[in-house]
Amino acid sequence: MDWLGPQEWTAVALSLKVSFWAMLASLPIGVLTAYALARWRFPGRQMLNGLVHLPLILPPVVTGYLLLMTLSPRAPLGAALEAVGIIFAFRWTGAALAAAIMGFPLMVRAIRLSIEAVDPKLEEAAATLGASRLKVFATITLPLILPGVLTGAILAFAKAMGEFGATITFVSNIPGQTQTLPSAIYAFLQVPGGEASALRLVAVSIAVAMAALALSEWLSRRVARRVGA
Amino acid sequence: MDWLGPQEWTAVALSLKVSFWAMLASLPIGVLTAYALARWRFPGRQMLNGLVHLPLILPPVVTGYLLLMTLSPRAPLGAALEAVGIIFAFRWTGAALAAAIMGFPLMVRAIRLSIEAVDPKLEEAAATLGASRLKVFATITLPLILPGVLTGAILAFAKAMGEFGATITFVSNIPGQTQTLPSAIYAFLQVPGGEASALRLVAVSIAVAMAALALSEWLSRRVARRVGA
Amino acid sequence: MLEIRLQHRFEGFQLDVDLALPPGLTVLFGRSGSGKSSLIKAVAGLLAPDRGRIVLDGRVLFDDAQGLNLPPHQRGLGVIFQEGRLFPHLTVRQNLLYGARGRAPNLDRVVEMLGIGELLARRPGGLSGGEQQRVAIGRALLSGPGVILADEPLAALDEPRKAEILPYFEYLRNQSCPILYVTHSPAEVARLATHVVVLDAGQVLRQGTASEILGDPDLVPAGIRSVGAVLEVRVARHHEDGLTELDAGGVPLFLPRVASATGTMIRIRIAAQEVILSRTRPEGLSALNILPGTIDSLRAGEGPGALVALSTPAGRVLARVTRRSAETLGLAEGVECFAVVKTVAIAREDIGRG
Amino acid sequence: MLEIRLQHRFEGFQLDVDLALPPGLTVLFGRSGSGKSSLIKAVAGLLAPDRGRIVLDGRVLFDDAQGLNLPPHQRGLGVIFQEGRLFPHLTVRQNLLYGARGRAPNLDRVVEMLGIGELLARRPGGLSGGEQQRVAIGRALLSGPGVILADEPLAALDEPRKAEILPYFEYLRNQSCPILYVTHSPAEVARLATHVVVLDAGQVLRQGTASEILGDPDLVPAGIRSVGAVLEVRVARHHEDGLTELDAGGVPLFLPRVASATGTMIRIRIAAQEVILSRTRPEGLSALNILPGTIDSLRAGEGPGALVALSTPAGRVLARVTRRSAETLGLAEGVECFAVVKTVAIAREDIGRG
Amino acid sequence: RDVTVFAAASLGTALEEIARAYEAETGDHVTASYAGSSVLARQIEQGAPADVFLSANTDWMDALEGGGLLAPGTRRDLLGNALVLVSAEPGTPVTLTAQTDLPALLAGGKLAMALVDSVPAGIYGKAALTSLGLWSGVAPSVAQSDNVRSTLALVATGAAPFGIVYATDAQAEPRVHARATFPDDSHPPITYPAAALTGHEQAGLPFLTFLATPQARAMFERNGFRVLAE
Ligand SMILES: Nc1ncnc2c1ncn2[C@@H]1O[C@H](COP(=O)(O)OP(=O)(O)OP(=O)(O)O)[C@@H](O)[C@H]1O
Ligand SMILES: Nc1ncnc2c1ncn2[C@@H]1O[C@H](COP(=O)(O)OP(=O)(O)OP(=O)(O)O)[C@@H](O)[C@H]1O
Ligand code: MOO
Ligand SMILES: [Mg+2]
Ligand SMILES: [Mg+2]
Repeated sequence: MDWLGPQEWTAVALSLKVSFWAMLASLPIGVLTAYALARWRFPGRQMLNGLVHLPLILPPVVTGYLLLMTLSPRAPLGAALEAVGIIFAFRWTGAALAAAIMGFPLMVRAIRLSIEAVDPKLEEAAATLGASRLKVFATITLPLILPGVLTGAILAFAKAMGEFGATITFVSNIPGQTQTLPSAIYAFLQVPGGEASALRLVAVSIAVAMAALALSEWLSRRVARRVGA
Repeated sequence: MDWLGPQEWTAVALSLKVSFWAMLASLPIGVLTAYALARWRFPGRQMLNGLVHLPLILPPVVTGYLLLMTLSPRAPLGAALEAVGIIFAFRWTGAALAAAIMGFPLMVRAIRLSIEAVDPKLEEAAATLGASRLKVFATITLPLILPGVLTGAILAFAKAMGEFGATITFVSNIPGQTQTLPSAIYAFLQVPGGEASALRLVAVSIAVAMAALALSEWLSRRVARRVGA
Repeated sequence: MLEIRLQHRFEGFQLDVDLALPPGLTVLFGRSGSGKSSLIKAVAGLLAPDRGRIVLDGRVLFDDAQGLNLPPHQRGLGVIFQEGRLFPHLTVRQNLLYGARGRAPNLDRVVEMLGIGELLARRPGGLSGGEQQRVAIGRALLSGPGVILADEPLAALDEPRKAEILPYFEYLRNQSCPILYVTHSPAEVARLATHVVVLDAGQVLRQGTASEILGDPDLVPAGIRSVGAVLEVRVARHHEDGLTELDAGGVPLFLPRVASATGTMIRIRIAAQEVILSRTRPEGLSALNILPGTIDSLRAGEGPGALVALSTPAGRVLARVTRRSAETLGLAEGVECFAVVKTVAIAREDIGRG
Repeated sequence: MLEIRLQHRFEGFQLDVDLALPPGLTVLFGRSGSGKSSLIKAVAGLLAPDRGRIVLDGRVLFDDAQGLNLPPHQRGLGVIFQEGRLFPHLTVRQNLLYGARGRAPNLDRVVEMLGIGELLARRPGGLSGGEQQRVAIGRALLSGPGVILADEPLAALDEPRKAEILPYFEYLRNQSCPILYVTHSPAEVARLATHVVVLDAGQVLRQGTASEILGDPDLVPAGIRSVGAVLEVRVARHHEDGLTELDAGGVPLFLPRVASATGTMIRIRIAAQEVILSRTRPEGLSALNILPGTIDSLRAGEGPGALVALSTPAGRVLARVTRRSAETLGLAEGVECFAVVKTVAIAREDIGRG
Repeated sequence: RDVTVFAAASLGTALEEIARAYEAETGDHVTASYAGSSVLARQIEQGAPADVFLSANTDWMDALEGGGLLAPGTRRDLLGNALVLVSAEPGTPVTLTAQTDLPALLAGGKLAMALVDSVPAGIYGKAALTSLGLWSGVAPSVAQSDNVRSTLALVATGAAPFGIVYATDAQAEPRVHARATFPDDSHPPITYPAAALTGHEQAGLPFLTFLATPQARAMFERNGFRVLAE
């Protein structure tokens, strides 16, 4: 299309990639964390719960700042990770990490809510049929919490599409590498006369997110129908 | 305490007030919206769903701009509201509005998830006992979705505690009026060497949010016990 | 008067009934999956049939032609669901009073009858299966309904408990509260039913009074044991040794004490397999009840049995005997013989006020 | 051999049992709320008792002293829950095969017996109450369990369906699969039980063989109708007219065709209220079964009845008669008399393979 | 060769034009990351792969210099800007002296500024008002934004009747009206310093040099900046 320049399209593509991977990579951890918080009693549970919520509570810039301080090549952890080939700083992977962390509390909360609504009697029944904890989880719990997992995933994806503060603070705003849609919008908004361009990007952002939403609604209707009658 | 100046304490108090009211005022609308999205089929449902998610998808600054553009005294809506005495601009109420809007998608999603998990058979049973739709909602549905409402409320509160971009764009930063914790933290981070002061505020912010979290966990355990055995 | 005409399709199942139910208690009888619960739901307003019309005492509850579908809470029904459906967040007491609108003058009585006094402060979560069912019964009864729809209300209860609750349904039936009652138990049918509707695969197989249906040897929806005669008899006297004498068309019958007053009409059921036939009046038997009669018909059933219908002064009595006995005794149409019924073989549950 | 010793407190309810159950089918019998389901759950590993020890064939499932509590999936049990508990997101077929680990050689047979062939592709959501219960039975059976725990498995089923499923439980019992079975139905007790445990308010009120328990006139947990004798008899001959002749200690008894082969021992139940007594051998009655005997004891019960225990060549037989008849006939200890039992009054469900 | 430029977000438009020109001339590829100066400076401290840094304020450049992160001898003050008083409604020019009755001008409304203690435009604005003796009178009415563009938006939407922003921003927004320019001597000079980063001289220097070419100067000026470099 004409009305977006190549750099803008790059930002759109990057945002999609970042959001998709942020969502996908955090999903298993999110499910596990939600399960642990909902079902297990262990020392440090309240701590974990607090930690999960932290990115929601803190101004995004602070989260970005903390990420920068711990994962930059100059920080011990960042250096150690870099030694084994895992680099987040100033890469799209870092943008995905920031987005994933920002969306994590939303994802975990949604999934946890679903887990708490699962009737333990069904899990008990599965156990009496010889299913191990893991099999019970995979065949009973997980399918039953699918609506929650879907909600969690779409929230994480949407958040990732809109995340700005933590991302730009952590991985900067490098076109093609870390310039996501929100960063690009920000850049336009910082210069005189950039509003029109910013609005075009906002429109793209909305369109993408609406498509994702519609997809998730459709999926969850399918899931609901399966469980329903 | 010594390590926070009076202006910081004002920011803490203001953030609490803003977050509390943002949560409280959006709760009834959140429940209604969630109910509508979960249970009713009406034209424009997808639109409403999209609209609710918008603040999540858009960079917060954009949300702030949009608020500013619709609610400023020059805008028709803003002028109309001002005529009836409702003023958001540069007031703590505006900060609460911005925070409420930013937290709205999180709240609605959590509540909607709970509503979708309510067994309609119980609602049917209540109806056969002569309960009108409204009574069924108030006496059956609402108590049963309390965990979701609680989750939604705590998410909205936490988000409000951390919200920065939309708030400062919409109502700027007026100490005692609209300078919330995140604005204060942001200001400190803008100057070289301001990190230590920022971190002190971050600590306060975390402490408040953890207390709120612990409270919500305790409440939801009580709710769960009531429903459980 | 409850008129139910409806058609509804589920995948692989078609409900198609046209009923006009008289006042009193109508039992819905039929095999698992025959559509009993679906019919109940349609009357309750929880299932909108594809087509049809439901009218209760002149009030139209549903009519697809008029596009009318009264919501459940305006139908004034008390439904006892097959699956309990108690409100998990309310105490037993709150569950019981949910539909009562603050007025439940008979709370204590219902609670006592159901034996749930000790559960009032508890929540349904930890209740036993039978306790849940009892609370569900109480909840429906206490809502002061105009019609009761009861879907296997006693299925999970022990016999003594059933015996305590059954009289209450009789009482309600006689209070002219129309009742639609699903059960698999022939004893409950015989005791309670004013009218019986037999469903089969969504169709009405047969309907009629309890004696018509249970006395029909062609119709054994609940198995062979449900065939029997239902007689209307008058309470003649209460004897001091605990027996009640009944007047069955002039013939005296004896039963363990019946609670009804002398002079009232009651209903008893004599299951076909509990009747012994004799060509001569038997002497020296412990059985006190002997009805003389003439054989109306004798039909060989499946298996080694034969069903004998006997005209007696008390009415038509059915006896199931072996073909071997029928031959040995020379039983045939028109033959006179005697029906021997053990006193206590007239089961307690089978006594109902007429 | 299943040893269950356990104590558990709920608020207002205390379960305290100490049982050693022989192989075969043990029926848990008792009023609503007496602790049957709780006991089942403890054995299944779904309720950790406060104190106790549960040992199955030498394998310790639970022992609070050792701090041992085997998780349910390692106990190798098949549980049929009182409330179904079907998996809502799986089809009926997937539900059935859930515990089968891919091998269910008897799937077709079980599906046919339960009459759920047409439901296989459906999800549990829209199933009728009885359909759900049947799927739940199938699911437990197909998991190939070492022990079956069945909590009122047939409560929601119609009589013909029960009659189709009962033989399968008999078959399982005779396959030496231990079964713990909760029911409120005396007929099921008599037919299935190797051993009966009567619970009352969490305590074991009585335990013993089916004949001991059902023959005990002091113990009427399920109401008066459950008193009766259970006799072990030999199948003597299958007659051409559809009757099977049994040898009851030398006395011939006749029953509608029994499926067991000639020579096998089977169990029959004669309910006390279905027996007529006579001082002289009765002639010309349609009842084919007459057992001579001597009165062991005669006890007046509550109400107008009396329970007479009779020693016969076939074993102890109980008869419930009115006190009036007892007096008229001059019944007393040591008196010789005849017990008349109608052929078909020996109910089909009461026949079990011994 | 590639050159990575970290630049204050407000330089975006101008720098993009210059980057295209530089690419056309050298065949090099320019990658620019625009964000707040504080953000970029911290990232550079943490090892960000930047070759050149253009800051909107001297403090952060000083901080980097103190940390030894700037290639010695490459720092220079590149651009300057002016501070203007803008209003939502058109009106007569305002003369800014100690006598100016700003509160009367505001008529109960707010004066929009960037954060007066932390964001450069706000810091300069506060300094200017202070030196004019107007600060204490107006301080209670100041609404602070996190950046100049939001400040401008507050005025443009009419939420605040007046605001203090850079001349560059005021010039491009048709909905606001410049009513006065603050005297240059009322505040420290507004300078945008630029420098190449230690170890990145090879990639950074040519671009830094290009910024001083007449071609680049013209582009900056067209966007309203004053070019300070020689
Ligand atoms: N929502 C539904 N979707 C599909 N089929 C349904 C649905 N509801 C009921 N059915 C089918 O309709 C038939 C009748 O169901 P119904 O519950 O009325 O039976 P019922 O007579 O109450 O049986 P039971 O004695 O077992 O409770 C069953 O075969 C059932 O599977
Ligand atoms: N989790 C619990 N909390 C409190 N009380 C409980 C709990 N579970 C069971 N009980 C109580 O223990 C008693 C025994 O319950 P149980 O379910 O074992 O009865 P049951 O014999 O199976 O009865 P039914 O025939 O009605 O199913 C009941 O009074 C019940 O209310
Ligand atoms: O949490 Mo933010 O304010 O979306 O970056
Ligand atoms: Mg049903
Ligand atoms: Mg139970």
